[in-house]
Formats: sequence, structure tokens, C-alpha cells
Amino acid sequence: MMIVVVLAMVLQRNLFGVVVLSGIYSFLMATVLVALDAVDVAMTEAAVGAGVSTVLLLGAIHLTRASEAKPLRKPLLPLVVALGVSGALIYGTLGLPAFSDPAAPIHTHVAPRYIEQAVTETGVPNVVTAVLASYRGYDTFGETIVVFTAGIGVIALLRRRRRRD
Amino acid sequence: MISAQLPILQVVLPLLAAPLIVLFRHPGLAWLVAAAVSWCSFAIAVALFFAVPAGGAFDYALGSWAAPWGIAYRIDSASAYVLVLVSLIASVVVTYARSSIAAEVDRDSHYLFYAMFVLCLGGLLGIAATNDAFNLFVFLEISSLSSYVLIAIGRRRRALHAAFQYLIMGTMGATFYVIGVGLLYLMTGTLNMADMAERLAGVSETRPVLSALAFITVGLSLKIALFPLHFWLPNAYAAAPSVVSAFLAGTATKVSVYVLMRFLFSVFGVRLSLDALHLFDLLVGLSIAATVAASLIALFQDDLKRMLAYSSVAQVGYITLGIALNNADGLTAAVIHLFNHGITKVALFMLVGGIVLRMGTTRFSDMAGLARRMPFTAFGFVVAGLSLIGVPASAGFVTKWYLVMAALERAHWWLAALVVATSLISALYVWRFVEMAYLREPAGDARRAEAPLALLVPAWIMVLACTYFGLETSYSLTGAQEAAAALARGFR
Amino acid sequence: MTLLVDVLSWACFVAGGFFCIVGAAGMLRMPDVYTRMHAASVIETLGAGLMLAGMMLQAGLTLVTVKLAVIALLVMFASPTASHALARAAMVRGVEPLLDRGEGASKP
Amino acid sequence: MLKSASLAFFLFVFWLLMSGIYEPFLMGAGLGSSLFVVWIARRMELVDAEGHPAHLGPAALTYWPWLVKEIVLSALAVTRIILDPKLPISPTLVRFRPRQTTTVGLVTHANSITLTPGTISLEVAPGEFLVHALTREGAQAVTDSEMDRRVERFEAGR
Amino acid sequence: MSFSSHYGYWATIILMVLGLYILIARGNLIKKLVGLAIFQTSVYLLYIAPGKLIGGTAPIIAEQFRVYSNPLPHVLILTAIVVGVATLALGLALVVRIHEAYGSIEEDEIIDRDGKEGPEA
Amino acid sequence: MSPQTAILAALVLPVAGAAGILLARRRPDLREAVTLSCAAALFVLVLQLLPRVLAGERPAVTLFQLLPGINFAFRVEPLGMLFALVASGLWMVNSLYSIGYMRANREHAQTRFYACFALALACTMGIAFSANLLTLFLFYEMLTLVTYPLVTHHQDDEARRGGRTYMVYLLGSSMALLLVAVISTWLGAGSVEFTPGGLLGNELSNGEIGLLLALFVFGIGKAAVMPFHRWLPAAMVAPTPVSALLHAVAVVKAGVFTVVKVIVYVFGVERIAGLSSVDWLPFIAGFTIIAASVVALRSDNLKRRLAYSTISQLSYVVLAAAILAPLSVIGAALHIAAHAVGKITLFFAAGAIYTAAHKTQVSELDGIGRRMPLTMTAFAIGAISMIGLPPAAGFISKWYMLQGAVSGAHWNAVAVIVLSTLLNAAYFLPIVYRAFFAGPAAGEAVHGEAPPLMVAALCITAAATVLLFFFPDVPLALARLMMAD
Amino acid sequence: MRSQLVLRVIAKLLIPFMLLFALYVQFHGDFGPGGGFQAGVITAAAVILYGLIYGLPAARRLVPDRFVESMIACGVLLYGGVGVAGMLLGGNFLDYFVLAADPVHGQHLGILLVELGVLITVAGVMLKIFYVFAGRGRDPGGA
Amino acid sequence: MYTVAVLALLVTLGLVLVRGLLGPTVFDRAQAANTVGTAAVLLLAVFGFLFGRPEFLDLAIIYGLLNVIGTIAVLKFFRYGDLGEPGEGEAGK
Ligand code: NA
Ligand code: NA
Repeated sequence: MMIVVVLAMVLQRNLFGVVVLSGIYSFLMATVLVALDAVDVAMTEAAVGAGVSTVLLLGAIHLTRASEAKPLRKPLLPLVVALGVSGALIYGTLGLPAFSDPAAPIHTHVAPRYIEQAVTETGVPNVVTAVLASYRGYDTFGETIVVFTAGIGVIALLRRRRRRD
Repeated sequence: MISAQLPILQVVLPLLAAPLIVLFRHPGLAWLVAAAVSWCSFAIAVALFFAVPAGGAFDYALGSWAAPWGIAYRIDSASAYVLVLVSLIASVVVTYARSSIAAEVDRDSHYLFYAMFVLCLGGLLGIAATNDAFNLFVFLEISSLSSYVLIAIGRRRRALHAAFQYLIMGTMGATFYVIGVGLLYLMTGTLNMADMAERLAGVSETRPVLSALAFITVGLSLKIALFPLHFWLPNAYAAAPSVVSAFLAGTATKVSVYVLMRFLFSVFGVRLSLDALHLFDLLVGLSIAATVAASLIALFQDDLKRMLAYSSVAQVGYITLGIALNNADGLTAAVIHLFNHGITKVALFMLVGGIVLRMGTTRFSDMAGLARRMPFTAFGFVVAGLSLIGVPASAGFVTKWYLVMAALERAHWWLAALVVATSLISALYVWRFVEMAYLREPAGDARRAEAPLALLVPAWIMVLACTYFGLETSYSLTGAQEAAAALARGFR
Repeated sequence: MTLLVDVLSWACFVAGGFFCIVGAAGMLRMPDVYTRMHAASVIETLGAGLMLAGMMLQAGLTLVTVKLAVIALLVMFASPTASHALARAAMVRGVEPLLDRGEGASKP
Repeated sequence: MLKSASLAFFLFVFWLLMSGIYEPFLMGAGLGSSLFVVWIARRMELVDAEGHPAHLGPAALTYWPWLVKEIVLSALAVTRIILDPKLPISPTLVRFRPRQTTTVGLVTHANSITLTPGTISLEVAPGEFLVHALTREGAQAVTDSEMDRRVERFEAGR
Repeated sequence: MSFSSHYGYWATIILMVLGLYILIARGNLIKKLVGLAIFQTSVYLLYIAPGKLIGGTAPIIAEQFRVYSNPLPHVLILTAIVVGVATLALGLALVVRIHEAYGSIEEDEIIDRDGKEGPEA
Repeated sequence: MSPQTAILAALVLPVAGAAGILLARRRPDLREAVTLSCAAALFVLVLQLLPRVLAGERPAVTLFQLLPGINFAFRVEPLGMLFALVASGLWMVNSLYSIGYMRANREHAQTRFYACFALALACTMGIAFSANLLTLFLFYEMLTLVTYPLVTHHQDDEARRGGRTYMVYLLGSSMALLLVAVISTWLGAGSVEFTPGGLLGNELSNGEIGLLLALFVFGIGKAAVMPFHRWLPAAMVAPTPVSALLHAVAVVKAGVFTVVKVIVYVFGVERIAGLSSVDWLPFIAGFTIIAASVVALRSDNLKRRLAYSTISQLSYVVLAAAILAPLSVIGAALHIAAHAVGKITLFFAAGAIYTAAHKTQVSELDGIGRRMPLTMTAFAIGAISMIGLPPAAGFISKWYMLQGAVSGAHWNAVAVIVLSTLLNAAYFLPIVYRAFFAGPAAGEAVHGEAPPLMVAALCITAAATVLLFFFPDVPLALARLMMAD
Repeated sequence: MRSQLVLRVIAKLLIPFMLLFALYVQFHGDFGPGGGFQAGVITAAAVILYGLIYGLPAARRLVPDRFVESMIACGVLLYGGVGVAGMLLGGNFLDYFVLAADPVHGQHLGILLVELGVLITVAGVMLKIFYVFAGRGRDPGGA
Repeated sequence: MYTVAVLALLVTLGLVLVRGLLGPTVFDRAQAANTVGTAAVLLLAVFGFLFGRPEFLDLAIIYGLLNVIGTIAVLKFFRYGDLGEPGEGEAGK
């Protein structure tokens, strides 16, 4: 279903339509994420995909224009690149452990400690929060900096110049 | 007590300086803060650089969580080397920035510029310091996002599109990297690079690992601007404010190269990365293509900054060639060229900044008689240009020396000759400048208008550094050799 | 007792699912934006309501029911508002409604 | 002020119902958050009869069940139309004058119309509603509706 | 029931191909950014799908559950999402500026306009 | 003064001189006084070292580490001593001449000219005294760079073109070949120190030695072995004192000096004598000698003819060294000095002709000897030295070369030397003949000798050419010492 | 007083609960899905909704630009401050164990504070981006 | 039991999606997006029961909230071609 949406996005030339479709895509993605037990991620994807991105894209379209010119490029090169990349990934994923294999390295190495110890070590039952804010709190610090950078960057780019052009 | 905190301090100081700068909003104060943290970081990096050989690598557990569970910093000879390079260049550039951006960035954006600058610096230092593959991605993005802004912050409209191109390519590169790290994570269950290297031993030639290698290499090559994935770089460097070109040319691609080396040599291990995939032939081919093609393109540029940018693409070829040669001397050449090319390019871009300030142009044809108008700038450009060529007694020469040694050790005579022959093309474009600046009469106003001292002095410090590190190599070279050894040794 | 609740909520789910599908089918069948909105509102009212009711039955008198009620309220308040807003926007942007030209149709 | 206190009360109750964890820290956080939100809401000038129609509480008890019944009935009607192979629709626009005087009343009426399948309010203004109906019958039902009367009563707080 | 099978990676791969295709094939800058975003989201499934354990539940510890899915990929992807939206914001800001400067957001037109004027523009 | 101090002073003095010249740029007299006194001081400094070297001392000084295992170091051995003596001595004379030439022709940018000249001398001293290949290479490249502004002095299109050729050939050959050769040496022998008897042990095979030699010989583009000779005529766009410097004192001599030094101190004459893989070198050198002579014969432009003569003469040195007979190597060393004084005389004369008569072509020189008797007499002496006839210095060096060739039974080399002598005569003697015996063309402008400083300079070098024939003791002693080390 | 009516009333009803819900998500991130980022987005969304309905100037009056910029900076500083506090109390950067006498308590406190930092920065950035995008084109002076 | 609901919702989702893809006007798409949102809210709620984790309800609430905002943003965009202008009432039109 998601793939159909994305295909439609490829074809859609009205940028507004693309935005709406990307909102739908986000909803679907979030649903799938919930099905995969990633509730925190789903919540974030919902907040970002359905909320922030939509408003951002709408704002940008408002400030520019709403439809795409006819694609002039030849589709061959992009297709080759895309297929090449996917080929590499197919090659790689074919050797991965089977889905939901409890003996896979990711389930046996670092993660068990989080699940077994996080509550006693941090007192936080949501392991995702515990890992996010404490075990890998530095990543989240970096993430906050990324958000900060984007915010300040947008200010820097779109602040009004005293002297216009 | 405080010395144990040095690894994190040098990264966090710039990062935390950014919000302070945003709070202050005052351009002068912003500069002061940015300069202070840059120099602090430099001092810390130097301290670490000298402490590592004595006391071994520093491990720093963030949040006091032990390594594979928490994020760890690890400063060994290689990372210390890169930290020194980045913070040195940042310190000199930020000192220079004050007068330079006055001409190229609106005054009420200055504080934003400095905020972005320290963010970029912190991001780059974080990349070099971290031992966690995903944390590396986060810091890669910090530095990337801030560099997009830095490129676009000037007044040239070209910069906008260049920054956009860079954003697309940079994000693609980073995403490729994340895919690669994801595959590695799925195969090893860990994100800590040392742990990963250890656990990869058991699964080294499986398909996901090879695929991960490919994704990480391609992703980082995008960031490095390895030919033919380079096309974003000339636009970006040419359109950015000079001080930004100087800073990024000296640091951003260098740090990405370091990451590539880290992965190829320390994480995947040479046997896998270079031997199993025939990466050697590919890398050698690309490197030579990069050096020759980009140098030739540089030769025909009508814009001084574009010329320098293409030259950067070419010089990256030397670094990757050193990597591909995959012996002690080759790796030393690659590492030392990070430094040598870093300081050389910084010097050149800083001098160009002075030219932009005084002449308002970087068009080649406007450089006629530049030596008459800006003698010190022109002469500095020539001296740094010689380092770009790799003339003896310049920093660039040391690289050539080791590169040729590495090629000869592998009994590739043709490669050795080719390496040095390609410097000739760089000689040609440097010489184009020489002829233009010295052997032509200025078109219009020929009055002397040298760049202000605030620009000239930092630029000349770098110019002299180009010569100094060509003659006296004990720090740069010993450091590079140790760094190369550390990379090859991995995390053991 | 639990059996009764199960049967009831089962019925709610089946009925809710039915109305959802019908509404969706209506969205496909209807000829223009405005009429499709009518179809959509079947999903948002009866479909959603019955499903939520089924879940509330399952949850019993717990905080989960309260949250379900919050969702129901949200749907109740938000959906008509959104539909109204959309219909208005379409109107203002000049999307002409397909009108029945038979007798008795009042002039807008 | 009274409205603020009432809003704070409602918010806090909302918090407690959502939370389900009744330890002192979280309850304190809930109280603090409620007060904080009230403060912001006052700054936003949201706390007025429109924004916090607490006075309508009792009336809702009689209005809503009726509305639910209406919704079910019209939903069934629309379902029948959709399932009918001929798709017997007769889209109609009607303009009429509602009786409500307050904004809350108008909005309640308008949203009730929209919520009822088969009708959508297009323009909502005091003294003038524009409604799109799926069928002529639906339009008829809206113009001289019981809903109008009931909303009026609801608005009055009865 | 499970929504993803052993071939969960295929979704990743197809999304990635489509995202990359939009990114490279399209000249409209906003469309490019959308493609970039899709390309980035494809990574989410690559990380998260293998973290799922059938019979497991979301990694929020509670009495009645024993098996939990791997929380680490969730944490990583949370960060990746945030990074993605930050990039999107910045990219869109650039697009807006580009539109103001060039009057167009089609790459070909922009390159055209750059070509006509010297490098000084 | 200790010899170490003298070595360093010899390096620093010209640099300081250049700085002084720049500082005195507003006062031409002071500037030229600085140049002259600097040149004299340098000569004295170098002379100071001479007795010690002759006494068998090898003063050395090490400054710092360039690369691990390779220092920035100097060591004075006889060949370097000889080269330094020639270079510093001729700088004095050249300075005298330059002052006259530059003033008479009202050249622009004279400060730059003198400063670069001084810097070139500093590089030359560096080359002469280098203790190892890398240090030598460093100064070798710097010499290219500092002479570039001299070559392009006129700053017109022709100068730019010439300068470009100059740079491409010299920088190109040295970077692509010489550097590789140096590094190969380092890798092969583990050292780049100049060692009496050669530093190559038995690490390299016959073929590798041949390849290495080729890298060196062609990499040292300044030696102008064909096909790396094109830069030399191209550099003729420069003012005549520069040509004199390039062709007599600094650049080309640095080239052949390096070739000889490499053969003697890197390969070792005895080590490679008899190796089949080095046999090609005499042929290349011989070919260069003959071919360049033929080109010279066909050139009407005087400076161009001199330039091709230089190419030919340089290959004498290469040929002599390549024969690998001790006597011929001595001849090679001597020829560095002999050719220097002779060729500088010729160029001085050419410059004097240009200054006084504004003539550049051989065919215009009819009867000029009557107006400029001193100049043309000096020219004749220089020509005799080039041909290798007594009583000029060229005879001595050629004599040693022939002796070496004969003793080693290199009959090809003998034939080349004989044939080229004839060719030399064929392109030099007609000039002398025209100058003194042909009648001047009608309507010739009346002129006399060039300015006295120029004439004085060329008389001094002409005299030196003759004196060196009669008193070859010092160069000969140094050349013998080199072989005896 | 025409078409905005429905939206205005609904927004008035909704916004306070949205804000409270944001804080709920923030404080319950330890126990369920949610945390600083999501809470920040919802907070900003509430203000954005206000701005959409009552106009950008009203939103700017409510949360002025300077204040938003300070928020952006302060959130990061709060997060970093917790990290530095860990260092000053004898631990490593972001060491929460040392924040309180009881290590688990310290962890709890640390997590709470850094999540708050995230909330503040994210809300500020989202809001600022909305201001900048929405305000471009017509209203002079801003940013 | 929940499976029935999930299946029904998925079918609904699919059908609505088709409308979203077909358009033809942007308002059709927006309506479709809104309905997808509603269906997603329900789906998430059902998931909560299916997996026995009521935490998901919070998620559903967030969806509901953001769905409204997104739709209103769309309205503002198409009503006024702008996101930041005050409503007509405030502007005093
Ligand atoms: Na959380
Ligand atoms: Na309705």
C-alpha cells in the first residue's frame, strides 16, 4: 500500500497532491511501525510526517509554486542508479538473519541488557526512553543539536535582509 | 581530574557555545565566543595529541555507560591527528573570519554565522572523536546541516543552489552510510566500532557485510567528493563566502576521509575491505581519474575559487590513492595529506578572501597584475600554490614523497611516475595564476590595495605553515605515521 | 457476562467494519467532492463510533475506556470541523458542486 | 477567574484520566501543567464562553443522545444510497436562517449538521447557513429541522 | 498475525528505489526533497523490521510480558527521523530562497539562469 | 670562521643580499652596491673553504630532519667545492655585467632582477653543498622557481611562453622522474647520503640500476639531455645576463653537476662500470652532442646558436661521466668550470652586441669586430674554448675526456668528440670570421663598444678562460680529489 | 464573522487540551510512548493552530520571536547543562548517576531534565520555522 | 475478533487510498487523507487491543490531533493561499 502511494507520488505533478500523499504515506508508515512494536517511532513519525512535514511543505509550496514542470530528464540514468543501489541492498539483505530470529546478533548482543536492566538501572519502564535519554543520551543530545541547527539555519536563511537584493 | 574530561570537552564546548551565541545575538561577542572555544578546542586537541603516544588511547564513556551499551569516545593517534587538524584550521579561520565576513555576510546575520561555525566545528570534532558508528552519523549531520547554511549564508545567489545540491548529495551520502551501519548492526548486534570490528571477524565475508562495505564506502565517497561523485563540491566551494570555503575545504572532506579510513582499516579490516572486493583497482582507477580529470577541469576554470575547488577534488585523489595502496607508507601519505592539503587549501582560500574583499571578484581575468595591487596576497598564493603542486620544501612535497614510496614498494613504477606527473597539471593551473598576477598589466586601477592585516596575518600563518611543514616534518609526519599505524592496528 | 460483552463487541466490530467499508465504497462511487464527503462521514460517525464502542465494551470501566472516549470526542469534534473546512475551501476555490437539476432544488 | 479555575479543574481531571499513574510526582506535574496551560490559554484569550462552554454541560445530556440517534438514522440512509446500484442521489444546496444567537450555538448546529451524514454545512454565519445535502429530502429536513430547535434549547442551557 | 514477513526488506528496497528515482530524475526541487525524504524513510524499516520478535511486544516493560522487541533500532530511528525532518526544513528554506532569487524551482531553469550570468551572480 | 659557519653563511648571505636588495629598491646605486658586495663576500666565503677541502677535510653541517632518516644537511666535497667556486666567482663578474646591461637597456623591475639573481645563487650554493639527494633536490627545485621570474623578465607574450616551457620541462622532469629516482634510491639503498664510491650496494639488480640511471639522467632536466632540452632555447627570451646565468653559472651547471655527482656519489663509478644496463647513456649523450651541434649550425639567431651549443657542451659532461673511466670523469668535472667561463664570455659578448648594436642575428654581424674589438676578441677566446683548442680552458677538459675515452677504448665516444669538435668549429668560427674579416653592410649605424662595465666583465671572463688553460691546478686538484675519495 | 466561526470555536476548545496533552506526553514518556520530541511537536502544533486561526501576528504576540529564539537556545543549554552538571559532580558528561544521592533517582532526574530540554528546543524550532515560513512574503519586519 | 476489525479497516484504508490516488481535485485528496487519518486512528486503537498494550491509544490521540491541524492547514492554504494571515473575522473584511 505504501509503495502504491509512493508510486503515485512519483507520477503526481501537482505538488500539493504530493504533499497530501506524503501525509498518507506517513500515516501508513506509522501504522506499520506500530505493527513492528515500534510505538515511540510511530508516534514520532506521526508527529513529523503528518504534522510538521505537511505544514512545512505547504508553507514552501505557498512561497514558491504549486506544480512541477514536465520532467525534462531522461529517466534512464536515475533508474540505473536506483536499481544498482537496490541490487547492492538485495545482495546484502539476502544474507541477513531470518525475520524474528531470536538468535540473531541484534537480539543476543547489546539489546538484552537494555531490556533486562533498564528498569533497575534507570527506573524507567519504557526502555526506548531509557536508551534514548540515558544509555544513548549523547545521541539525543546530538539530535537536539541537529534540531537546533536546523532552526537556526532556517532563521539564517529566511531572516529578512535589511537591504533587499 | 579535568584531563580525563578533555576528550568530551573539546567537542561539547563548541556545541554549547552555539546556543550562547544565539542568546547573545551580538556579532562581536559571538566572534569572541567562537574564537575562544575554537582555540580552546585546539589547545585540548594538542594536549591529547601529545598525551596519546605517552599514555595510549583515551576511552571516554559518555553518561558513564560502558562501551557497547553506551556511546564511547576513543581518542587514539589517528583521531587525535584529525582533531588537531580540524581545530587548528578552525582556530585560524575564525580569527580570520571577523574581517572577512564583514564583506560577504550581512551584519545582522553574523551571530548566526558564528553559531553555525561552532556547530560545524563541534560536529566535525565529534565525528573524529566518537567510537560509535551511529553517533558518528548524528555528528555528521550536525556538521553537514551547519555547512549547508554556512555555504548559503552569503549574498551570492549561486550559493543557494550550490547549498541545495550539497544538501541533496550530503543527505544521500549520510543515508547510504546509515544503511551500511544498519547492515553491520544487523550482523553484529553492536554499534560500537571497536566491538563491531571484533565481532565482524566471525562474519567477515558474508554478503550483508560486503554490502555494508559498499554502502559505507559510497556514502562517504559522496561526502568526500570522490570523483565522479564530486560535482557538488566545486559549486559549493565557489559560491560560499571565502571564509566558509576555507574552513570546509580544510576540514569537512578531510574528516570524511578519516571516517572512510577508520572503516576500511579499523572496522572492516584490510583483508576484507581492500582485498576481497578488489577495491584496490577501483580506488586506484578512481583516484587517478580524479586527479587527472579534476586537475584538467581546474585548469580551464574562469573563477579562482572554482579552480581551487576542483583542485580539492583532484587532491582527494591523492588521499584515496594512498588508501588504495594499502601499505604503511601509503596510509601515511593519505593521513599526512589530510593535514598538508588542509593547511594549503585553507591558506589559498583565505588569500582569495582578501582578493574578494579588495577586488570584489574572483574571476581569473580580473587577477591581471594582482601582484602589483596586492603583493603579499599574490606572493602568498604562489607559495601555497607550490605546496599544492608538491614542490620540495613545501608541505605538499611530503605527501608526494610517501605516495611515491608507497607505489614503489608495491612495485608500481608507472603509478609512482603518474602520481608526480599529475602534479604537473596542478603546476599548470597554479602557473596560470602566476602569469596572470605577475606577468600581466592590471586592467584598470593599479593602485596598491593590499588586504587588511586581519586577513593577511592568519592567511600568511597558514602559508608559512605550508613551508614549515615541508621542511620540518617531525610533528606532522610522526603524527601521521602513528595515526596510520593506529588505523591499521584497529582497536586492539 | 463476558460472553455477552464479547458477542456485543463482536457485533460492534462487524457493524463498524461494515460501515467503514461502505463509506469507503461511497467515497469511490460518489460523483463529486461534496457527495464524497457525505460518504466519508459515514466512516467518521457510524464506523468509528461502533468500533470504539466495541473496544470500550472490551475494556470495561477502565482508563482505557476513557481514552477511547477521548478519541471518540476528538473524532466527533474534529471530523466535522475538518469536513466543513474542506468543503468551504473547495467552494471558495470554485469547485462547483454537482447539483440535482430536478424540481425543488433551491437556488444557492 | 472562575472560568480559569474551572478550566484548570477540567484539565487536571483530563490529566488524571489519561495518566493512570497516581504517584505524587506525576500528579504534581499534572497540576502544574494544568495551571501552566490555563495561564497560556488566558494569554491566548481562549478562556471565554466560546472557548470554555462549561455551562452547557447539563444540556448536553439531553441533546447528545438525540444527536446520536439522528446520526445513526442518516448514516443508515446514506449507506442505503451507497449500496443502491442506481446511486439515487440528488445533491442540493440550501440556504436558511438558523435561530441561534451565540457562536457556540451556531457552531454546535453547524457541526451537528456536518456530523450527520448526508449534510455538510458550507457557510456558517449568524442568520445564514449554507448547507450541502446529498438528497433533496435531506435538504428539506435541515431547513425546517428539529435540530434547529434542539440546538436552541441546548444553547440556552436547558 | 504479522504484517511483515521475511521479505520485509523488499519494502525497504522498493521504497528506496522509488525515493532515489524521484531524487535523481526530477528537476523540481521540492519534489527532490520529497524523494529524499522517502529515501530516508526506507531506512526505518531496514532497522526496525529485524528488531521485531514475533510474540514479543513493544519494549515498555510491564509485569505481564516476557518477550520484548529490540528497543535499540527504535532509538536509532527516532534520531534518524528527527534528522530527516531537520534536513527537510533546511532544504525547504533553501528552496524558498532559491525561488526568490531565481523565480523558479526547476533545476534546469536555475542552471540555465546561472549559466547566462557570470560566476559573480 | 669555522667551516660550518662558512657553509651556512654561504647559504644565508645571498638570501640576506636579496633582502637587502629589496630594501634598497628606491636607491639603485645602493642596491647594486649590495649586489656586488654580496657577490664578493660570497666568493670570499667559498674561497675560505677551499684550503680545507684541498687538505682533505670535508666540512659538514646538519640542520634538521626533513623526513625521518633524511636530514637537511650539507657537506662540502671537491666537486661541490669546484662548482661553488665557479658559481660564486662568476656571480661577481655577472653582477658587474648586469649593472651595465640593465642600465644601458633601461630594463624594468631591476630590483626583482637582482633579488632573484641573489636567490638563485643561494640555491646554487645549496645544490653545491648538499649532503644528500633530498637536500639537493630541494635546492634544485627552488632554483627553477627563483629563476622563473628572471626568464619571464620581459613579461610579454613571448616571455610567458618561454617561461611556461621552462617550468613545464624543468618542473615536470624533476617531479615525474627525478623525485621517483630519489625515492627509489631511498627505498633501494636505505639512504640518500652522497657517499664517496657510491651509496648503492648490491641491493639493486642490473636492470634496476639502468632504470634508475635513466630516471636520474632524464629527471635532471637542467642537464638538457635530449629530449629534455627544449626549455633551454625557450629560456632565451630572458635578458642576456640571465641567459649567462642560466647557461654558464647556475642552472645548467646545476644540472650537469648533479649528473656527475649522482654518478660518482650515488652509483659509484666502479660499482656500475661494466654493467650492461648503463651502456645506453653514452649514446644518448653522444646523440645530443651531435644533434644539438647541427641545430646550432643552422641557427641564425646568435643566442639560439649559443643555447644549442650549451646543450651540446652539457652532454660532453654527461658523456664524459657516462664513460665511467676515471680520467673522463675528471674531464667532466673540469668541463663544468671550463664551459662556464667560456660560455659566459660568449653570452656577455652577445649581450654587449645587443646593447651596443641592437643586433641579434649572426648574419648581421659582418664587420662588427672593428667597432667592438674587445668584445669580439673575447668572443673569439670563448669560441676557441668551446671548440676545445688551446690556449683555452676547454682544451684541458676535452683532453681529459679524450684520454678517458681512449683508455677505456670507447671509440664511439672518441668519434663523437672529434666530430663535434669539427661541428663546433663550423658554427663558431664563421662568426669570428664575419666579425673581423667581412665588410660591414652599408648604412650601418655607428657605434662603439658596449658600456665599460660590460666590457670589463667580458674581458675578465675571457682572461679567466685563458688563465684556466695555463693554471688549471685548483680545478684539477679538486677533480682528482673527487675521484680519489 | 463568517466562515472562521466553526474553526475558531473548535480551536478554542481544542488548544488547551492539546497543550495539556503535550505535557502529558512529555511527563509520561518514561512509562509509555512519547517524550520530549513528540511533546515539543504537539506544543508547537497547538500554537501553530492558534496562529492558523487567529493569524500570525496574534501568535507572535503570544510567543514573541525573541522568546522563541531563546527557547531554541535554552533547550540545548538545558540538555548540555545536565551533561556538564554530571561532569562537575564528578562523573562523565551526561552522567546522571551523580545527579542525586540515589543513582536510580539521579537517572530519573537526568532523563526528565534532558527530555525537557528536547521539548523546549523542538517546540521553539518548530514554531520558529512556522513563523518564518508563514511570515515570509507579506508581513515586513519579522524574523 | 480484532482481526475482523483490522481487516475491515485495511479494506477501508485501501479503498480510501484509491480515492486519494484518483483525485481528481486536491480536495478529494485532502478528504481522503483526512479519512485515512481517521481509519489509522481506529487501526491503531485496535492494534492496542490486539497486542494488549493500551499505550497505543495515546498514539491514536496524537494522530487525531495532528490530523485536524493538517487539514486546517490545507484549508488555510487553499482558502487564502497563505498560512499566516489572520482569519477574516480578525482582518475585519
Ligand atoms: Na519515550
Ligand atoms: Na455530514
